[in-house]
Amino acid sequence: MSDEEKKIGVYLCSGCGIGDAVDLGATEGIATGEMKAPLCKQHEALCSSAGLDLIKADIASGEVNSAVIGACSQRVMTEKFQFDGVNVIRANLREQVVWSHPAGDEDTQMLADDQIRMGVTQAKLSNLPEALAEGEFSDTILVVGGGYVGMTAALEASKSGNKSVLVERSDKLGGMIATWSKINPDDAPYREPQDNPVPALIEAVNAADNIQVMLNTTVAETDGMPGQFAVKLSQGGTESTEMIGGIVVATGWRPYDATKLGHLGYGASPDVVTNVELEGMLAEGPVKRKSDGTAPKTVAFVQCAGSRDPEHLSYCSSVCCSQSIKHAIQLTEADPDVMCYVIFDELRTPGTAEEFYRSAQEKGVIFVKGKVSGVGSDLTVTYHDELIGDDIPMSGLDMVVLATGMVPNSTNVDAPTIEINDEQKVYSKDDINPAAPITVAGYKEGVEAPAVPEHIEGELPDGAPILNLQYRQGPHIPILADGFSDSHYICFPYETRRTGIYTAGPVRRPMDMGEAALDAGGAVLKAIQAINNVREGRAVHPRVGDLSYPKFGLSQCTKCRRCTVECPFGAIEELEDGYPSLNAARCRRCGTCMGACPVRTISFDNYSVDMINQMAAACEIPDEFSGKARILLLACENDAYPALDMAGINRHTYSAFVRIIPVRCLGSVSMLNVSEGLSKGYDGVILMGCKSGDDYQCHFVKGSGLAEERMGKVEETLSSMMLEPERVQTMEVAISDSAKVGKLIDDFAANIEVIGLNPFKGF
Amino acid sequence: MNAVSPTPTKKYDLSFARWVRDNVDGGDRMNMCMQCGVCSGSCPLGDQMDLGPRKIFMMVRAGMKEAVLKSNSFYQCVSCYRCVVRCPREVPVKYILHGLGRLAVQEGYQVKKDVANARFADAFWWSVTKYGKTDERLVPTLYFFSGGFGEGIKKSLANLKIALGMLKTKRMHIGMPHSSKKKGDLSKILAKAAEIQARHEGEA
Amino acid sequence: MGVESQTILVVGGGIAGITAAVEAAETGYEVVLLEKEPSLGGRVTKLNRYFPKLCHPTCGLEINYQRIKKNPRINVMTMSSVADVSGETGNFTVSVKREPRFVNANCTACGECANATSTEVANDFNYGLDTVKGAYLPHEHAFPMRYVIAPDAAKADGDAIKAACKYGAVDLDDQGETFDLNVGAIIWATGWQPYDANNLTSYGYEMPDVITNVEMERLASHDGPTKGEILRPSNGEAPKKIALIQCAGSRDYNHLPYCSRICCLGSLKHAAYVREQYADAEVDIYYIDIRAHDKLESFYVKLKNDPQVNFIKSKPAGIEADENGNPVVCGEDTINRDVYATPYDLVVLATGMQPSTACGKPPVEIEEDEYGFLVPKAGEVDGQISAGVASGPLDVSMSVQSATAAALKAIQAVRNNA
Amino acid sequence: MSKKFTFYPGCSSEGSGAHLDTSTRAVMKNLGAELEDVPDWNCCGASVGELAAGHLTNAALSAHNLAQAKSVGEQDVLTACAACYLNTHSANEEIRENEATRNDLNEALGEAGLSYDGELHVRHACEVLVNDYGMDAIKEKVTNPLDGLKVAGYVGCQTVRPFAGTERGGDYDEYDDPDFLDNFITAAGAEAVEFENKTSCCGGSVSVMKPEDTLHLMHKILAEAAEKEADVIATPCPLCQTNVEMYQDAINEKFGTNFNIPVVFHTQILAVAMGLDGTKDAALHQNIIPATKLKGMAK
Repeated sequence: MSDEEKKIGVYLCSGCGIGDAVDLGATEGIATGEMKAPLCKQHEALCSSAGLDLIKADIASGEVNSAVIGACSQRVMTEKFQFDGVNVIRANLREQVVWSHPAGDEDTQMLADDQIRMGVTQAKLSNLPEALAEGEFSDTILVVGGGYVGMTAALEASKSGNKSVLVERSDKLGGMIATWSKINPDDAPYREPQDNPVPALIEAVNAADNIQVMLNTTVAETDGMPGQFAVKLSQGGTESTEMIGGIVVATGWRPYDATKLGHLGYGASPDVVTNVELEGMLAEGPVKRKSDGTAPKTVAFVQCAGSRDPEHLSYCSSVCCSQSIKHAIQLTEADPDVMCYVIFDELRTPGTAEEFYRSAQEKGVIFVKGKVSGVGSDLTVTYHDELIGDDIPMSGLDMVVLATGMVPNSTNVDAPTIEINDEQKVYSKDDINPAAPITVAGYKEGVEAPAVPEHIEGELPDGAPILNLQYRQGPHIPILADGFSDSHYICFPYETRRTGIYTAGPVRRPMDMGEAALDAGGAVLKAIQAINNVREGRAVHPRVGDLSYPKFGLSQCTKCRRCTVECPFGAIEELEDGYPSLNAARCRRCGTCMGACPVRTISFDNYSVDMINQMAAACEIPDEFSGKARILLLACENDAYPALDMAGINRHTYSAFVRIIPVRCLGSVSMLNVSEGLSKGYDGVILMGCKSGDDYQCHFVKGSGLAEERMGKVEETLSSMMLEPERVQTMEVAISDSAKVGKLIDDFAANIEVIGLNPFKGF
Repeated sequence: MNAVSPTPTKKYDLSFARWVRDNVDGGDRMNMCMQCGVCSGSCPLGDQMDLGPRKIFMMVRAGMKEAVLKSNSFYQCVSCYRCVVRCPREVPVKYILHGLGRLAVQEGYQVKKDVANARFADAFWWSVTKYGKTDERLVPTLYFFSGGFGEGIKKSLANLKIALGMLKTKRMHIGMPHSSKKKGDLSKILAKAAEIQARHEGEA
Repeated sequence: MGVESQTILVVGGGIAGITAAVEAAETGYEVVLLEKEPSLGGRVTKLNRYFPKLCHPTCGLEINYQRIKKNPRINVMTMSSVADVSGETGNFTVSVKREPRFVNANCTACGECANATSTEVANDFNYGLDTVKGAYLPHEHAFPMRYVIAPDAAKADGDAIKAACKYGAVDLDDQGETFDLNVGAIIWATGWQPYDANNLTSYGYEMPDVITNVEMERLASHDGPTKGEILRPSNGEAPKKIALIQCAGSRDYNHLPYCSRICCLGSLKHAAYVREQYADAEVDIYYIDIRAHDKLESFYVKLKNDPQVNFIKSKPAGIEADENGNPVVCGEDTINRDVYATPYDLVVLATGMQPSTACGKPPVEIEEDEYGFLVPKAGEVDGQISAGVASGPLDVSMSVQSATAAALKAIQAVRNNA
Repeated sequence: MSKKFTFYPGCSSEGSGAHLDTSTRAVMKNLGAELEDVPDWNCCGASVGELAAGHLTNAALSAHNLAQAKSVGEQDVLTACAACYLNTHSANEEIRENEATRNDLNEALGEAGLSYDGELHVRHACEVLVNDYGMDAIKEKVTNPLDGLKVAGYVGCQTVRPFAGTERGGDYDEYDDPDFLDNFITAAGAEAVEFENKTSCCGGSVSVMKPEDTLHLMHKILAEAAEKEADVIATPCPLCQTNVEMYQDAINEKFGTNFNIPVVFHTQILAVAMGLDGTKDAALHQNIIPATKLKGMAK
């Protein structure tokens, strides 16, 4: 919409103490005068029906098609201040002005006026976004992996009315547990091993008319984007291409390589077997010793065989305790004379699985706590019993079972590894460091602080990529610590960094079958959801429903490739000619590309580098003799901005010299915003965002980290401008820092006072 | 007669655990122990026991028959039942200790002479079978002397004042012990019960 | 049987309910989200941080609240609970009971009502560790951001409060109401209650310095009774020696037979809180088994590396008071056979999770296990699904998993019959 | 309330616990209960019977008593002695619930032409006072409130553990901090001092055998009673009463204390408060350490 067509209405609310704290008359003058807004009205409660009617009337009469609401924060009354076809800008006069600054104060008034200046400017420089959704969309869900999770996913999709293509690399469905005789209980009363559901599942899958099963098949290539993936499937060499809407990766797990467990006797005797091998033996009927075919009478299970061992798997495989319990129960029930010993370090039967543990004890299975130091060829298991405080040689055993753990199939180990370049190794940079120490206040005298373990650089596991993504950022779904597939595993466990692609089951975290079945359902829901949203051009998590998307002004593009490299979601590709090209449906609208671009060629309909600059510039900058500093605060709207709002809700006060502009993510902040701000006379610039690095809390994974990186480079810019580096600072805050943000700002302001105001003022 | 448990040829005899499970009262619940330590921690004399119930249960699992049956813990049990009511796994700790204690004597791991409870119990049982009741004069006296004459005198004297007090307050009487009338019936019943008990232990 | 309604009812506005509601709505379905408290968030809002990232629950909740605010398909009803259910898949009639809030939708959260009342009431948000004004915003991140008036305050200073409100938001005649909803499927996400520590008679919960894990979360929270400082309730001093007692009720036939799953990690987190605040503090963790499954193991390792965090494999037998009333933890150290009696400045009982449905049965025929967890099978057929801790002792990420899966089952239920 | 019970006095009733027996009968009678003794009763096995003879043989003792009790009628069996209650009640429960035990014991009882299948319900006198009568009924009978008497209510172990909190045990109180005894005391008009060691163990039969191992346990109990300035310790358990009372000299010797605290039964206190005869009913003459203050209050 051009400026002529734009009819901006400014609405000032005097409610919630705003009218008492600031002179809205003066503010109105600035809106209509200096800012040339054609219309400005006041009301004592804009959110009341009367207030809303006032606005609606102006919209209906065609007087207004772009509204600036000078009232409360954009975080509240959201649904009330939505008007079809109208670009609504919220100027925060309540939480961030009158609730956090003294009433009737000159500086508070100046702040309120600037909020309106910024609001009107934002209205001028932003438009209602138009959705981008071109071409045909597919409802089909590709499920990779024909095991329990994959089949469950395919069936869930089927029940939900979505066609699915179920791809299995082997020649039959069923996966890891296809032949297992029994599984751990998931149903009350959680006491007995349950029948293996897989055979029935296979029948159901084969019976479902909207599931296309493809055996001996791997994914050769995945291109395109959610709703429009072009997936090249290779079935025994013959390739076919499917149009796919969403993808569920359920490639499951494989047992840890027991040949690496020589210290636990593997290989020393044929009667030292792994838990997975025992499953095979149980499937064939009564268990017989490999050595002499006799039935074992005394069996020891060695837990954590490989798991929870820095030399092997640093994590806990979650299911081995219950699995050994299941095995022991199966053996004792087959022959009551069989004695089973489970040697554990920590017995982990969380939740209702505790009942399974007790059930085994009731059946006579014996549990001993200790660390196994060796298993002899005569099957003597020597372990240090911590509860007896002695090394105990457990002899007279007929069989030793090593409870080996789960290794995620985040690659296809049967196929050759693909070389990738360093830029594509995101996992090692962005991954959580499992060994990172917790922050402590310190150690008391005489106590030695532990050595800080280095960041574990995640090495890519061998094998071919599961999906072989034809993405600028590499063929893999990012693979994180210990080789598990990406997932934000607390709040939004299905979110990977590849939009429309969801991992489920043990490939993303060791989990039992009950949990894995839920995981399959959840992943399918997310896939369906992604398809439904991208079809309308809407963003998916976390900016759900956002229609705006980055537009590239290629005329100025220098082909520097920063946007394609830094996009956290691999949404931007490079064309042969080196220009960037967006796959809109992969994009999460965080604006990291916009912040990356050195020449501001990337912008959104309602969000741009220029918009932020102009908003900052619109504020009145008092001259250096006024003694009034101005600090530009670019606040991440996910955590920092809410924290600032909550400071207001708690009526915490802080310096009124600060001018706050919400940004989508610190990743979207361009260096130009900083330099521009300083050259316009701001005395300091704060970038306030989420925690980066280990245990990052950035909603777009890399944004706050990138901001820090970029700010590292700002120093030279500053020195070239003859400015002190302290004038620019990135601050990590959490959403719960409402009590701290004020102090952070005040300290910064105090420091500005020390180093003096910006000499560029007035230039 | 009681079934004698397998005599370990080695320090650790895996079959012992199952044997205890099948032969000691409450032994089947013993296996429910998850080694939390609440029993030993709750025991009034827990710090005076060499092993304490929890560790005994663990050692039984490890098949440490001799070490277990030589423990002093069984005879430190004051039957306060704190362990029983607090055990998160409903293990009848007190009963198992008494069961093991009896076994220890039976199998000669404990010399009766050195085991106060065992001697006291015998004296007590003597009175029960003879009179159908515990005679509070004879049981202690018998018990005191069961440890040898010298100790008997010592203990008796030590308790003389108490005895006198009891007499003064008519809480101890002079004359024949109280006795149930149809003692014959009771002894028959007890004999039969003992026989059945032995039969079961034989089966196991 | 046809589908009268494709609306999905989610009972319970904690992390599971919110997730189920948002995921279903963003897939295109109408959702009614019912919460019995005045604001959403349930148990997680009362947590200071999540393990293992030590990030703040409000962070994820903020995203979810934004998603709700922008989604016209979600209808949030607070202070409301299910009174009765009849009908069948695709056509349930649910009678909803709403308790009086005495504040209507006109509320702007300006706070004048709070200034107008002198009545103080127990602060539920802080488990009654402190009090709030009788007219209050449940907490700074409350959604909906709307005040509540406690019945006592409404009685005591109703008129003053009403007079103070410029927006006609105070409705002293609010009697609450009961009304019917027609829905196609029901997701029970009714969550959990902390197990009542008063039942642990040997653990001396009556002592001021013996608190529960959920209370510890409030002590450590910036918006808690101590503004985030972990202090001894008895004298407000900084604790130097802290005991964290695992399985306080869980894994115990006398209390909760199952393992509550979250307590081990919760206590590891509490150790981290303490160590973050006090350089000289020592933390002893009494445990039976440390159940840090899957990747959470790394969090356990981190704490084990702290020389001032000790792990003692022992379920304490009791907690007694010394002559000064300080808690003394007594028991047997199972590793070295020591019978200990160790005095502490602060003892935290890691009480477990009890399904809310074990405390108040839902008014409906639905499969339960012996602990009171709701375990309906084939939810897509019978239209009733359980999610989150209502379905079993789960941590936050598993609750979200189960809630997302539940949303799909609910969708299948209403569309299968379409 | 007139109610009939079959009463099992137990061995101590004829010796160390004679005053419990006397005062219990007096109080129950005063409350309108009719007690008929188990004919030709025998010992319950106490704490060591099992150790001496084994589980089944020991249970046979109770089986015999119960078979005898059955012959009197199907009314509940009442006992005032903790050990008697424990053995008889658990044997009774086992006979009812465990078929094998039931058959074995009946085989044994057969020797005397007797049989028993767990038809009866065995109850502790304290539980009956709480559940069948209740504090109000007791208060009604209190004609001689013991104003100014400070009592340390010492419950001990076996009266409440392991059955007081179980359904079959009458579920009348809890294990660590039971209230019923304090309630009796206050019902009697006396003051129940806050008593931490309420359910601490006195050493039970081990105290009889090896007091040297357990004197410190009794010392703890007496020390608190002294610190709380209790005029008297009240307990429902005959062994507790005897131990805590008769070892005071030994304790004084070992710990350099000078305790001389009377230890009485709750029923002695109730009898006095109900205005019954101090000697004939309350049997106060049978306390080795005279409960002088309580005596002074007796009618």
